[in-house]
Amino acid sequence: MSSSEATATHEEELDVDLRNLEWTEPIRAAAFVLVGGLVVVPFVISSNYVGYVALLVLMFGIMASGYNIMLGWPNLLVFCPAALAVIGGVVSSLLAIQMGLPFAVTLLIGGLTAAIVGSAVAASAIIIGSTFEIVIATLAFEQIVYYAFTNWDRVGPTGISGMPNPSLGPLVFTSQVEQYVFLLAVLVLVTFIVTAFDRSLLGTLAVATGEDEELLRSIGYNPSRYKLVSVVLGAFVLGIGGALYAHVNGLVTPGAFTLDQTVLLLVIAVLGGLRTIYGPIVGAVLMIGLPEIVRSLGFGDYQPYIIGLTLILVILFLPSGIVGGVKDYFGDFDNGGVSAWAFWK
Amino acid sequence: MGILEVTELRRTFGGIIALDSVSLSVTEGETTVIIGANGAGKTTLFNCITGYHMPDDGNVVFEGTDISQTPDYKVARMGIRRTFQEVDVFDELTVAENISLGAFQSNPRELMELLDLMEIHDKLGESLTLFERKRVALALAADGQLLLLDEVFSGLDPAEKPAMLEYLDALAEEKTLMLIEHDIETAFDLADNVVVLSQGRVLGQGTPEEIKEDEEVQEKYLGEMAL
Amino acid sequence: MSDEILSVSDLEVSYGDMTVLRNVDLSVPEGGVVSVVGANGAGKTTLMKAISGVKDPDSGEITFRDENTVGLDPHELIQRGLTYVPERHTVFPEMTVLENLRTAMIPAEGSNSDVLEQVFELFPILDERRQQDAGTMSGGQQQMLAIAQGLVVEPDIILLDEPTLGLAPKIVEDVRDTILEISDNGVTVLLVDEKIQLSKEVAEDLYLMRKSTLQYLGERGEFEAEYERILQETIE
Amino acid sequence: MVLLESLINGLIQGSIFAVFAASFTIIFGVMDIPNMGHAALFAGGAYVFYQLVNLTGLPWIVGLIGAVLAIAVLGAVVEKTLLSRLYGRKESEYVFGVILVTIGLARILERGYAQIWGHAPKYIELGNLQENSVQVSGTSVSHLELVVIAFAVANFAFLYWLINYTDTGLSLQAIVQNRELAIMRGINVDRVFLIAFTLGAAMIAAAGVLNAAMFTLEPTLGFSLLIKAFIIVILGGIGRVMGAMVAGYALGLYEAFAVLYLSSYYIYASEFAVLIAFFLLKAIVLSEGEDSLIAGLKERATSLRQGVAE
Repeated sequence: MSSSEATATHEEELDVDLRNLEWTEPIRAAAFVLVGGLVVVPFVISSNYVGYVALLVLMFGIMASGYNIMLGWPNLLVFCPAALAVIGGVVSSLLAIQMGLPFAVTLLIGGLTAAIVGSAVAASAIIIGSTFEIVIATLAFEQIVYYAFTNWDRVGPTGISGMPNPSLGPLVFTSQVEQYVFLLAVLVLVTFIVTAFDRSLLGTLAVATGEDEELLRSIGYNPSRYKLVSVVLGAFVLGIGGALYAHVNGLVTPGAFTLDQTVLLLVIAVLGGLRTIYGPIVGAVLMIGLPEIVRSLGFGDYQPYIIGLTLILVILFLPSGIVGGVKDYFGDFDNGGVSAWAFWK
Repeated sequence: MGILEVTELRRTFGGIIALDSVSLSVTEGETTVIIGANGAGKTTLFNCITGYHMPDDGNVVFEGTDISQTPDYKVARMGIRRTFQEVDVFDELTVAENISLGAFQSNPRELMELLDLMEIHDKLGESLTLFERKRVALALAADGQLLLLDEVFSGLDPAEKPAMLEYLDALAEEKTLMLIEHDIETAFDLADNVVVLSQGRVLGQGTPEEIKEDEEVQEKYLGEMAL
Repeated sequence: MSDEILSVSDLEVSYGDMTVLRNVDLSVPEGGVVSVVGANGAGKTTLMKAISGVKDPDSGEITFRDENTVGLDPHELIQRGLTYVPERHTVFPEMTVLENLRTAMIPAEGSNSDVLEQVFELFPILDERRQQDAGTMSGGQQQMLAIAQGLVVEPDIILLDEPTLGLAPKIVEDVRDTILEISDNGVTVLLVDEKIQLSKEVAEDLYLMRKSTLQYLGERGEFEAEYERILQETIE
Repeated sequence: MVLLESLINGLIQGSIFAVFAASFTIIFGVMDIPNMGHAALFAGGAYVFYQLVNLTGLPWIVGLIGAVLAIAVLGAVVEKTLLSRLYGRKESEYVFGVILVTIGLARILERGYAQIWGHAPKYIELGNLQENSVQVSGTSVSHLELVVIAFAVANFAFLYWLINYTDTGLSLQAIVQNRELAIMRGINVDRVFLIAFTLGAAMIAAAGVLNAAMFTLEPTLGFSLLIKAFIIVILGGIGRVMGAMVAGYALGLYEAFAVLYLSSYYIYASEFAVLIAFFLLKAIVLSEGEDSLIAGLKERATSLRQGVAE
């Protein structure tokens, strides 16, 4: 009954509700992902190739989860997730190589840098307002980032290589299966964060922002704030994802993070289902895994066809994505629209 | 001094004068009904009071504070709430979530009981009937002291209307209401105070009896409004 | 009653959950002027949109020249001789007067070009301003242009939606004269208005629209008294 | 001398930009469709030409007509089978859907080109237009370059005629100015959409052939052009074909002269930065109740700060 305190100001209200968040939900979601991920471990060990694909799935799952936060909740069609990810990757790599900082630190700083750039993107998006213009402006921004990195002698067209493997204090993750477990841990954490965000008042307000800003203002909230929070949080996760990608691959080039990757992240998020917790993971499994299976069967590179067809078919026939679609039919799976702070609990 | 004092309010859009030196006063606890034809400036008046539009000139004073240049969401937090003609609710949130979001000072459960929404507390906004939407919209607006309600009755069945009247009566016990209403019978039924707007100007203001007797309003206006 | 050109029976129209028209019946005899009055929000414009094919009704029949026209698009109705002039003197602002009229003529393929000259005869003010951008004209002139757009397709019936809304009294007289002239030329007029004044002067039959339903008040000479009676009843 | 050369380069590049943007804006302005697949249609026209002329050996004029027809038909099919399904959706979903569907289409087409004709750059011959040249004040201008400029001029003359002197053009204008009124006035919107999309596709196919003859042909050659088309269309005014022409030539000239002083990275980055700045300023200037730019900026900054700090 948090909403009933007559004297509660807006700010206290928010805090009270966030504190009252039911942690069981995010924990359950995180555990679900953890168990699912661990089940795959034997396959990862069994084959180098499966391991390689599994690492890609995890990294794109992380990045797409971050992207989904800005797309799904406040419905902001920001078109530069690849730029935000590459910023995280480049910053983390440079710090590790040139200053010798430990990975945990460079990873965080990479994420934070992406978040700071994300706040500028969010501010611009808030000012610009029109969906279509936001798409174009962020698309242009992504190109600018690409040109800037390509032109910068520290990065250049060939990118950065030679960064250390991911590590955590004394633990260094060198083998495929070690890296898999580490990435899985990060994905579990991200799932936890996304679920907590979804169940919090903040997440609900972000949804409300995406739906009807005018109405939200009329009941005393400033929608700009929730757009900003969503984009910054999403950018942070994207930056982390980009940094992980750089260190796991040992190479990050500006050319690897252009519109193609943005479209891939978009199709992962849309196929899985916007504003769902597991959607980006399901999307990543399908959009990374499926083309690899097709390729391993000797058909050549069909990924662009799969991406293109998926986009068209999902938009025309399954607008709420796979997880979203399942949710529509079966109800309470994933985040079935029930918030932990709902007052009668 | 009323809870809301509007003085010499003026607002133009391009070359069109939507409001032309509109002054009116709302007394705390009373229900004020704004009537006027299509394009008379009723909704623009609501928009200027609630901060959706900044007036070009003139003042809006709420409980002694000038709010004519205050942004909408702050006006809402100060205690002026509104509904929209399009009956906006959050489609992707449940009824309970909708109402919890709107309730800073009131108890959401009491609001839901007041408006008979407990039964449907877990329905999503998009699946509501019009009458349910109207009640949720009313609950979203009910948290303030001064409630600006835009055409609450439009589109309702004859059978639903008395229920809506009861809800408004219940709200009026604690709140100050301002309504835009087309149906003149309903308007006169509800109102302690009637404001007649015509082409952006106040044509008359007073109790329903005074308005009915006002020759000018009667002649120029009431005839057409009645139907 | 002379031959019926347009009839509506048991029409129901809604936007989402909001039912805007219920059980609407309407009959328009050929060659006359029929008027529908009623307050803002009663559903008059929705009725116009339903008849002209802009908005599909939920149920009911609309018969124009013995053909059920429900489901036809506006351009198909225009080709059959039914045209709609929306409210608030809506024209294409960045086109000249001439371009506005030529645009309106597109659906009536193969209509003769004399019709333009006839319309300019009816509206000398437009003739003078053929090359002027419509957006720069006064409200009254734009209203004339909007009506002219309806006439260039040589309709059998023209639907006028609040043609005097927001116009000065002098211009209202011009609009009234125009309506009478259109009617004299054999075009049936279905007029919608918030106030009864204009209808008192031009309409042969009057309908009253109240709260989504339509009620026939009678022929000219009868309907004024009936209107007053209902008015008094409502005020008291 | 250098300046004259730059001027000519600017005009040629500007011609391509202008035609690209004009064909883009016909679709965009009339149908609200930011066709992200436009660049793929651009490359498609060139590949069809390459197939017909370089590989099959038909005369180049047949190749050109074939390319235009093929891409026009493709455009019509896309409009009828994919895009028309989205028209009924509400506005935000429509924009989202159209962008994603056309992006998906672009991915499929670009991969298809690569699979059929390979990734390697292709050189296409347009008769012997490339070899022959004329001297203009000591600068050599190839016949092809003259053809490109002439094509652009003819293209805009055709568009000017179409838009101002035909029923189709009036219908296009009517829909841009007020779609609802256009429907009420009996414009057959479905048909006009189909015409607009087909016309835009046909124009872009011809431009693609010329561009490929000027430079080289690769599956993704049009993408940077696509973003530039956005810049041109937006600066020239959405739905304004002649605005697109002026802005297209302006951008072409800017690039031709800027390249004398700046590396191309900076040039492109500066163009995109201008685009973003334009959106920001437009949003501020156009928001109601704000009369001065500075005051508007301040207000936005305050609102943002409150959003963050409160």
